[in-house]
Amino acid sequence: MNMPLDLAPVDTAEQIAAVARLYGQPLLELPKDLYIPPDALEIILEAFEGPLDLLLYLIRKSNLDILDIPMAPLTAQYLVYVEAMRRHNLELAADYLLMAATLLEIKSRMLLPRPPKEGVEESDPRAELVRRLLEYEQMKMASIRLDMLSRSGRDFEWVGVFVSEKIVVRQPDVSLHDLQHAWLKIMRKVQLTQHHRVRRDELSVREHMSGILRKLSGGAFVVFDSLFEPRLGTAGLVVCFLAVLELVKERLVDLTQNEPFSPIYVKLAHAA
Amino acid sequence: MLLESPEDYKKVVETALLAATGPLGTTQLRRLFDPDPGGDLVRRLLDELRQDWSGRGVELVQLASGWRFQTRPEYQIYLDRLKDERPPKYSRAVLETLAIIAYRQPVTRGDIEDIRGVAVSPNVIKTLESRGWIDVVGHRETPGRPALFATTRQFLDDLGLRSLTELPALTELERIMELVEAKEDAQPLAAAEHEED
Amino acid sequence: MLLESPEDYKKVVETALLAATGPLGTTQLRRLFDPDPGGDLVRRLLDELRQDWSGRGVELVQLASGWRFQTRPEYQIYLDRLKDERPPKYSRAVLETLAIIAYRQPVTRGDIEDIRGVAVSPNVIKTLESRGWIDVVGHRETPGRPALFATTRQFLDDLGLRSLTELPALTELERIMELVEAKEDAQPLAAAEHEED
Repeated sequence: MNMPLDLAPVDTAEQIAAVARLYGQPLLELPKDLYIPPDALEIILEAFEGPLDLLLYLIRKSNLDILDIPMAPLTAQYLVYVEAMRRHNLELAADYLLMAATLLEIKSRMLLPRPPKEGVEESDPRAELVRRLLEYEQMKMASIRLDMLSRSGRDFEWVGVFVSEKIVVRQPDVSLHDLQHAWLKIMRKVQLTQHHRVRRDELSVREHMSGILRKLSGGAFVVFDSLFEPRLGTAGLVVCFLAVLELVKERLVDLTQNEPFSPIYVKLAHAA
Repeated sequence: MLLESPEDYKKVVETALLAATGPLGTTQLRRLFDPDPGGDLVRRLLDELRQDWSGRGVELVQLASGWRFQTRPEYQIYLDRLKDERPPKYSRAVLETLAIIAYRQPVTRGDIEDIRGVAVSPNVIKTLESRGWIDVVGHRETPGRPALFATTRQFLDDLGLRSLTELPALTELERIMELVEAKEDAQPLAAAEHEED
Repeated sequence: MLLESPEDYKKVVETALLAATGPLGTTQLRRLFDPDPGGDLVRRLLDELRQDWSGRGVELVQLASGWRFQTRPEYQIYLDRLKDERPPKYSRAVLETLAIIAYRQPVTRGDIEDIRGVAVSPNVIKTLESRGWIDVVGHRETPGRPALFATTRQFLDDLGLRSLTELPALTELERIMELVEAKEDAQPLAAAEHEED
């Protein structure tokens, strides 16, 4: 694969070494007439981000004044690279060829001064190239600085503690008003068919019915007296008693008494 | 940055746990340091960290897979406010079922269906049970022994009531209702029959 | 949980910031509380929190889109030891494209190619898009209606910048270029491009 290249000297080897490494080693001095291994060329090509980058490299390494570029040597050097790439059938971006054409055009315009036109100031044919080179170099520098900024994932991490959301599920709020409203709706419907009268005292009885059922939920016999808590007061005790009667009437609880005056036991109806 | 004191090590462990995307085990935490400071030190630091964070909105907890910082449940109500969603709402079926159980308890599902005139979806009951607002207090001795539902202590607490007697009185409600009714009659009854939970 | 002292409020703000998946602005932080305690209190709490956390492995920083806790860079060498893979190193093509979008936005792919003098691979754009650093903000009304790219909030956040004006100043090349371009019609310069150093 290694074929000789009649490559003109590409300045000094260190400059190539600055961008090219071959088999892990810096590409060292290349005497004239020596070939550049194609692998190295490929590496050189990869090292540049495009024709502007290559041109900038050629200018900077030769300490050329970017505002007064000697077009002839620069163009020559550039063409050497491009020719070498082309000869090796490296996939050469059209951008490199376009730049070659541009350089040649600028060079020729400088060699062949055109007759100045009336009233029109002849601008330096290099101006546009210089502008592009400078703008590119500026962005290249900016990209290096951007890369130096602290960056999340590389230089620091975002803090994010686990949210224990699953422990507390957001529940709908229900207000008394909601409940009233729901009840109103029901009652309105119910009134069409039957006539329910639910009174405050009746409700209290039903609350006690639930409470007693809850106390009996174990299924065991409970002493009747223990269902009545003195703290309820007279009215409370009466309501509680009514609740027991209601439960008996609805056959939800069984009352048993083995003999007169012995303790009365209450248990859930048909509890095991 | 050089680590000189156990305090420095603790800061590294804390930082790693705060930035981690999942729980970190002690083996992983030991990998933070070179040389390995040993499991004892790491466990001691974790204990200290747990103490350091007590009384704050975030706590260090140990799970099967390791340690992680997590928010305390009490702070959830505040964190929820950052979400844009409106709080969830119970469907009409749920509210009406709840109202019937509250005012007519103890009632069976059949009772509720009789009153509402439509079948009660098991989901409606489940919603109220899992909220802790109703529970089964017994069974009616009729064929099938249907469960009797009643409201719970928590229902009263959550609604700020001391007893069921503090529920809005129905007599006056019914009077208001009759007034309201006249206006609202335009609303199709069919909507009410629809079981949405 | 009731909030009684400013200390309690601070714990809530701290918890929200620790748990947040992105930066939180003061407006959002005020929403944590009901009633709204006002922006002054929230800003004071943020200042206090920043102080409370100084000297630890995590710091509270103000970014383009709000406040966020992040680990201090000095701790990264430790945190990296827990990672299975290195964070991506971006190629020069990606970084240069990013710089051009950041400093010259909004730009089309053609604009980027003009500046870099080489075709921009779709992969380069995709890399930046999938990182969430750039997105399409519109289309230029020229043939083909090319997409206009700009950097995102997340780009600023990820780089710890509060605004594009905090991007590193461009080199003095700018001035040289102006001399060169003296006769040409100079393009208006964005605010970020004024020489700052």
